[in-house]
Amino acid sequence: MVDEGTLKALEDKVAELKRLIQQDGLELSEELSLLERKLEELRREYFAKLSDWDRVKLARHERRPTGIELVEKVFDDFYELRGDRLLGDDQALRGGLAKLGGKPVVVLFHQKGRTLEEQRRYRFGMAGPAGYRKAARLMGIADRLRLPLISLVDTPGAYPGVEAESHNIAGTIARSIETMLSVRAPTVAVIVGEGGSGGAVAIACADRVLMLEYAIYSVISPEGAAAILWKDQKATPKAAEALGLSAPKLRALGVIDEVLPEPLGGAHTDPDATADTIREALMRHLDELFSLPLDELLALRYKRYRDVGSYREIETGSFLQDL
Amino acid sequence: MVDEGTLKALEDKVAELKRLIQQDGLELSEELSLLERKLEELRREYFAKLSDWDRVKLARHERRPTGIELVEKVFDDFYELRGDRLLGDDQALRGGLAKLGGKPVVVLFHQKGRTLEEQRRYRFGMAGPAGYRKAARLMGIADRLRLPLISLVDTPGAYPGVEAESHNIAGTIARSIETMLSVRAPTVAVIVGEGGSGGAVAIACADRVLMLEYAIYSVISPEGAAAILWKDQKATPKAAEALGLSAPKLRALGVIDEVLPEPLGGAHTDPDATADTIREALMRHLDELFSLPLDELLALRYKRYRDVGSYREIETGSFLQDL
Amino acid sequence: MPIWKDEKKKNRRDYVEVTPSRAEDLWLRCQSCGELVFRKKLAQNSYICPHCGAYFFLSAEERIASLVDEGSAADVTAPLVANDPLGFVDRKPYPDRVKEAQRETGLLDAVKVVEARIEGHPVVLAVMDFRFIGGSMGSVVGEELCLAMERAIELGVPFVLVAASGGARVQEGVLSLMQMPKTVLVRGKLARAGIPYIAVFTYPTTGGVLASIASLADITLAERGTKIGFAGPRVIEQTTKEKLPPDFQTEDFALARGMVDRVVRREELRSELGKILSLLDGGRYGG
Amino acid sequence: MPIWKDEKKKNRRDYVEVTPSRAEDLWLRCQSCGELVFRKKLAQNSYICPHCGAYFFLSAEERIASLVDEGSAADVTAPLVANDPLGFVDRKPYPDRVKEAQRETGLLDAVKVVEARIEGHPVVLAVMDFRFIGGSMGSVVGEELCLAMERAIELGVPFVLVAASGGARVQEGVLSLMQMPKTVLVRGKLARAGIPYIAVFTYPTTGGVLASIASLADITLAERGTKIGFAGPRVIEQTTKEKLPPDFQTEDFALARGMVDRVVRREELRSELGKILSLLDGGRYGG
Ligand SMILES: [Zn+2]
Ligand SMILES: [Zn+2]
Repeated sequence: MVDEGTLKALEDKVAELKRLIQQDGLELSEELSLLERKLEELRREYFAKLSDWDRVKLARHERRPTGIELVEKVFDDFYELRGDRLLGDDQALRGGLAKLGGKPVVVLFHQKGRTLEEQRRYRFGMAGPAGYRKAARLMGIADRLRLPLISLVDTPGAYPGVEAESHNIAGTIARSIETMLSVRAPTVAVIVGEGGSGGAVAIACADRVLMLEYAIYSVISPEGAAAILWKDQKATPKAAEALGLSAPKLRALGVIDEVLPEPLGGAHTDPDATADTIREALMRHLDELFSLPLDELLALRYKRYRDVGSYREIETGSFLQDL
Repeated sequence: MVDEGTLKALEDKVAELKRLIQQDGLELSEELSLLERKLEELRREYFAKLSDWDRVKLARHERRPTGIELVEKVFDDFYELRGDRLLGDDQALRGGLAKLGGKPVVVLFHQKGRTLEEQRRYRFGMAGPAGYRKAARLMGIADRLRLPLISLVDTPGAYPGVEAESHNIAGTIARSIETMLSVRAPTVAVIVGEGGSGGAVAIACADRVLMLEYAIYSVISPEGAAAILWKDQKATPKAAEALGLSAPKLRALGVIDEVLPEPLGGAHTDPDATADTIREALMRHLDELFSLPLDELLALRYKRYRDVGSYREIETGSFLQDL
Repeated sequence: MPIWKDEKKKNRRDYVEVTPSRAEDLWLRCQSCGELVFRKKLAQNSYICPHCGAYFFLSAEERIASLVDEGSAADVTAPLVANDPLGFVDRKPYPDRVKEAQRETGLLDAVKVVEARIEGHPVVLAVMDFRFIGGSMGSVVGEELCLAMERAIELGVPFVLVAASGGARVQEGVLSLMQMPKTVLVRGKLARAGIPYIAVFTYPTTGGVLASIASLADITLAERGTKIGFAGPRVIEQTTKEKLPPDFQTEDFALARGMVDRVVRREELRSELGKILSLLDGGRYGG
Repeated sequence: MPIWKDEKKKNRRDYVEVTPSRAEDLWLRCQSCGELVFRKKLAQNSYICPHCGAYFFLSAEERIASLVDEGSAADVTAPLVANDPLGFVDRKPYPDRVKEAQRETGLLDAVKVVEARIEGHPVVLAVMDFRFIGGSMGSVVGEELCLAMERAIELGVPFVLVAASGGARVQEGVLSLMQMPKTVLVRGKLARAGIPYIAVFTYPTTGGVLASIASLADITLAERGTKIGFAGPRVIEQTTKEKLPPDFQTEDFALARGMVDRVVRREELRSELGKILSLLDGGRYGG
């Protein structure tokens, strides 16, 4: 069975060959095309029977394009805005103005960082109170200026720390949700990597929620679920399966509106194509939303979130007998 | 000429006599009435030619009733609410729910403290970002629940400190002003002691602004003005005169709506009577404001603050010649 | 298991039990002083040990009884039962877990909603029950809270939420995460209708419930002995290697940081709510 | 007098002059490198010393020239002059002070308002002038800012404020304090009209101006070398006996604490504003 280690080794080899051909002008094109065919084959095999745990690993892939990389490819311009006007500027959750198809938009995104130093500085995309307050501030700009709000979600979750708890991280997430739901302009969220729990939902309460094919969106990390529910770290892949965190499953549940296909091999194998897909989808959904008058837009949003959930009504009498 | 030292000495003597009579049952009522007559006489003399600097000293009088003392006397109940949901709870600016004439209200007030320990804890009524954020939070409750908002202002100013600047004290004052101006219910502010600059105006942008007779309201402390404008600390009384900080002068300017008379000798000589005056005035103004429909209330508020200021229009041509 | 104990003051009253008792036990043993207490007697005393003052664990029903005027509560919990949208199985299938919890608690899910009076004031009161899968918020809890708020709007009476929750209902996946925007949305409707909303944080108020509906009340009380926080201490220590302060996520920690309006002893909770409700009573501005 | 100098980097470009020059001088001496610079040449270089990169002091007029497209500015400052509501006399009468400042600056008061274009984008631009009684906000400044915002609403173009203020106009007493709610009020109208508001903090942005209109922009830029704070360092040290950090109330201090969106070098301010304005251009949601 192909595993991600084999894949990665082959990917590295292909990359190395390409480098040699380009840099040193070596005549290795035959070897390259051979390897590329092999890689393609293995990928097909691997992606044909992708487990949800494989998807988690893809969503967390070290080469997966990060927030800022996607933002720069998806949007025509990006002008970063900083600070929550009180606590500071949290670089784990960034945002600013941008253009999309000639239209001004407000963008929010988690930033995980690629290098170790970046990851430390961005705390792997785990934002704290200043981050969620900044998010709410930028949502306020979108609201006042009637600019569409677009968020790219990629976080393991909100930052769990003493400082964060001291500044009411929970309350700042609640305010972020409240503010996002009240923006008087179209809102679209795209889960592009990890959609980790409250830290994700804080900027994902949009009119349309899209999701990259190999992104995940989950109420808890598979590791956390394994520890709490299975009391066994080895149950992590099983937990990933159970949590229903994959894009197709969430689409089936109606939690997300559209799965955005990734290149075979995942977004990191072709960030440009991935960005193109995101851009095309954003423009399509924004076009639809722009055609709605404000009261209808808000009514649809209200209905979407008011009605979410899965339960059934029973007759209490019979229920009590059942127990 | 009578000065406040002579007055205070006599006040202390009267208090001592009263104590002796009550506690030890000594027969000193004749001496007491003699002294009281003398005190009354001196007070009349002193208050007849009260300078603005005298008023400053009265407004800062160590026995002047503090915020919480007035709140407990003016309102039927007071239920304190705490915290800004982010930074902490600033006890220099307090607030909560209360009743006034059977009607629920939201109350805000600066708290200076009486004992040294209290003064340290309350920073002499100088609130920081957490205080002004709490104020805005409570204004939000008044807004949502359509409860009248009443503020009692008594502060030397916002707290000037590194921590306060680090958490954007200026921005929190601006937000407090913004929030107070948008409360969808009647608002009344009473300057009861010191109305010190931005720290005062942050909770004083009301539909009606009342002022105790010997309270002050100023853009800068007389000491500060003396230092900056006169470059001479001895000019402080002169600065107090120049700044127009007294209730009658501010009434004449139209900045405040009503001067609430204090007992002869100042609020501290009869806190109960002072509280009665405040209560009566609050109820009268609230009655008037309650009779207005919301759009009219907000329109009047808008007009009041849109039109405030003193300037004249000129013909630019002639102006340039004048220079 | 004690979760709050003021060691310095040797104050046994600050001991809180977090392990539910079995509903069928008529006598309960106080885990603080070891005495056996008659359940009925305990109920009359807000479930506070008459011997040592320790707080016993409260079910939703017991909590309601301890807060509302006798005989005033009408159960309006909607007859809703959780589906199993994910076909979730951990060590047991989710439907079995739900059924077990139902059997144990007599509740349909982790919240009970009543129309009642508190010291004479009519309210819609929603009380979460920690016994039911850790008071976790899934689709049913989310819907019940929304229906409760909508009922409060309809009746024009204050909404009171007694929170007790470990967070989101993991077994419903992202659908339980969605209960965060859902409840926040309807809280917005409540606010626009000018209906007061009072939250009481009891043991424990954490995770997704704290990061949505619970944090958005007009007035927030914390019961003495509760735990208030977004992330669990173990997660924090594992992720950040930080040493946690001794009072971390206690009610006093929250009060000092401006997160709650008051810390209230259990025996005073009812009168405290009564005070607030009476202060909100009377002619508001109708302009 | 230098107010900002990056000692570590020995970067002379970070030197900012805060003493105004006399308008009649054709040649100005750079206080950083000592060179004499021809004023016209300086103007073409955003008032940055061509020899060492130091920032010269900017009047409102010079600031406007450095920001807007050549020939695009129409002065729309209302012909308003301060009254003397208090009959204020310190070392000299307030009316004399005003007249002096008018003579010195050619301005009616501490703000100049123009309709102009910045890199092609129409704006209403209000620029404060620190030479005019320390850029203090009295009745005239308050009214001019309100009129400017109302003009932006009327024209449907962004409002840009270049702040430079020591705070409230002390000589007008509480009336100048009242300019805080006044400007905040009209900023609210601007927001409801969906008009973008960009603030630029230049040396210095402090006191009552910072605590009202300046703090409420959608987007806030800080010019390199500015000073941003509510209370003066001397007041803070006297009141609290605190030792102030070396970067206290600098633009980097403000940026690190989330108070501004960007720190921008003077030579980039115009293109930076152009970028923002162009990003706000185009079809917004009109639903
Ligand atoms: Zn006991
Ligand atoms: Zn030079």
